[in-house]
Amino acid sequence: MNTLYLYTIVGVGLFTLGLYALLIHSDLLRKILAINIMGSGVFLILVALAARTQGAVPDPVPHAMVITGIVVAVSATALALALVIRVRTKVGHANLPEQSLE
Amino acid sequence: MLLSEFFTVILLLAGAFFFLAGTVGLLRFPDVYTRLHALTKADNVGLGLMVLGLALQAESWAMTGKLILIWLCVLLSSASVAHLIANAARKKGIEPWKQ
Amino acid sequence: MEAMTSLPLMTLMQLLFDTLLGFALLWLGWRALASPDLFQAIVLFIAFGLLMAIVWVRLDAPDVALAEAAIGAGLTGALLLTTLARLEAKNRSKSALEKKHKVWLMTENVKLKTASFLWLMVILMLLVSGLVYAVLTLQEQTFELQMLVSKNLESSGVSNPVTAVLLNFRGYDTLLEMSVLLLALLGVWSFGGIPKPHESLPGPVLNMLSRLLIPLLIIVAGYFLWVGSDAPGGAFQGGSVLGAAGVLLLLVGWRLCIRFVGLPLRIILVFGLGVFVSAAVVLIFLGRQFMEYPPSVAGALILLIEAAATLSIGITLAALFLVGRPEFRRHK
Amino acid sequence: MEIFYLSIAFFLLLTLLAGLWRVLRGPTAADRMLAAQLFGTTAVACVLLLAQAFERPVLRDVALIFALLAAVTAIAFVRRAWASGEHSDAAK
Repeated sequence: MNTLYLYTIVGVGLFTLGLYALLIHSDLLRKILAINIMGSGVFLILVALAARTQGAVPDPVPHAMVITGIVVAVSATALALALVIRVRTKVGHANLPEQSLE
Repeated sequence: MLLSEFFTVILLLAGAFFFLAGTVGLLRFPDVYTRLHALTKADNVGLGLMVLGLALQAESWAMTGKLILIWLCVLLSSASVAHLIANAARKKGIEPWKQ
Repeated sequence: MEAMTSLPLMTLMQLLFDTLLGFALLWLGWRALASPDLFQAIVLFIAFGLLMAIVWVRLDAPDVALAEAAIGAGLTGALLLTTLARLEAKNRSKSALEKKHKVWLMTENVKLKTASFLWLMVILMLLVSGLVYAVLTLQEQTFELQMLVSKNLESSGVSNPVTAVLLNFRGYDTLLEMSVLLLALLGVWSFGGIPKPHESLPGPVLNMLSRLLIPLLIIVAGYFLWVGSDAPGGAFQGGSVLGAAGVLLLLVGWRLCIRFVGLPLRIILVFGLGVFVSAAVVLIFLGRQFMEYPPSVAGALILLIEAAATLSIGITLAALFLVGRPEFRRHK
Repeated sequence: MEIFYLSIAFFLLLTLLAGLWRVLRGPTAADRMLAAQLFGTTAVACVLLLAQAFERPVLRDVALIFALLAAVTAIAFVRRAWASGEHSDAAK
């Protein structure tokens, strides 16, 4: 047992935190932040698990996956932000409509 | 303990002190201009001392060069950004703090 | 790293450092998502990105740290701040306080609200416990994949295992990833023009700063491209740094000359993908598998592909930042 | 010596976290932004110390990127976020 598991658990925590915020907020920009934080959680789990080699060099395959993941995340974020601006020009605000549960 | 290690310890401690001073200034000073002053002075000198301390332990001249380059980059951007933020704040009409 | 240092004090210090960093990450993530002010949330998110890069350093993943540092420190922050400015410029009348912190589950019925909140909590708790159980009971590292990588590293043409995986062993990932970048750009462009932000001329300080920084950034991008074959670095890191240079240029107010906006820009955008695919296809005609590089020329091929990819990734990222298709004169 | 480097890095992380208070308090957007600027410099120092503590000189490249890109976010702030119109919590 070493501190790598600590980072894995932090990764799980970040993922859940992001998921919670993604569900609960109606503001679209905040939803994008939430998705990014979820993604960071997943990357953290992957890299922390890749480092579980006793003293040796970490496994390069998850590292490579995370690097592509980071670049894909930033391009998806850019697309989502452009979409938010578009929504704002069309609808006048960047929130989801208020939901009535009744 | 080697002499160079001794100097490294001294320089790193001094650098850490400047970082602490910068943070205290950031937290305690009354307005954006004074905070800028505290922060840019402190983190530039602090980082400079740290870079010097680490450069004493560097394994080659190229590494020393890279460390100095990093410091110069931070100096350049930090000084310019301080100016830009202060300028923007002044244009926004934020009054400097007066006793 | 843990195993190398047998000193208990060192282990203790590492544990302290990691615990602080882990809690800081969770706290920052929480505050960034919960803070009432959007600008504050974005600044916290930028700080979150900084700490993530430190975590990658701690986990001995320098390649990931480089990519995260370039994208987290340069691109994401600039993207978010610019978008926020655009959103706020649209309706200035509505104050921030009015629209502050609206959440879903807005209903007058308190009972219903509590009930749905409790349900959500229960589901999330189940999710957390399931995930924690899953990651903690994972069998100890099987070394198969890693063995495969290190065994075949010599034939890959590069000595940095991450670059070998990205460009050779799992080249499909990189190929598709670059297509995703292009698709994202196409998506952004398909939204049509977006009103340009009001821009003043850069003052002398900003002018000087950009004149010094941009050439340095381009040199550093080239440096990462070059060292990528046997040290941390490579197309993604170089491309991200190049993208940041582009973003800086755009922020200072520079725009692409109208003559180059049409076809030349598009050729550069698809250049990386094009070189990648044509190299793979040419190899088929030479009697090899798709993307199977012959070991003798693999190093040179990878460098060629990476150089093209760096250019394309950098320009695509900068174009994504611009939002909206750069205008060019249509021929009547 | 490694322990010393790591302790200093730990200390810097603590000052960084203390600086977060300014981000939460504001009051102006500029205050928040310059706190983020300080984090950038602190992260540079932190990464350099970690590189030294774990004897991985390649990690210095991460610090180099931080140093080069520290300005980009702040310039985006000055040129865009604060350039046009009133920000929600500007000018108190």
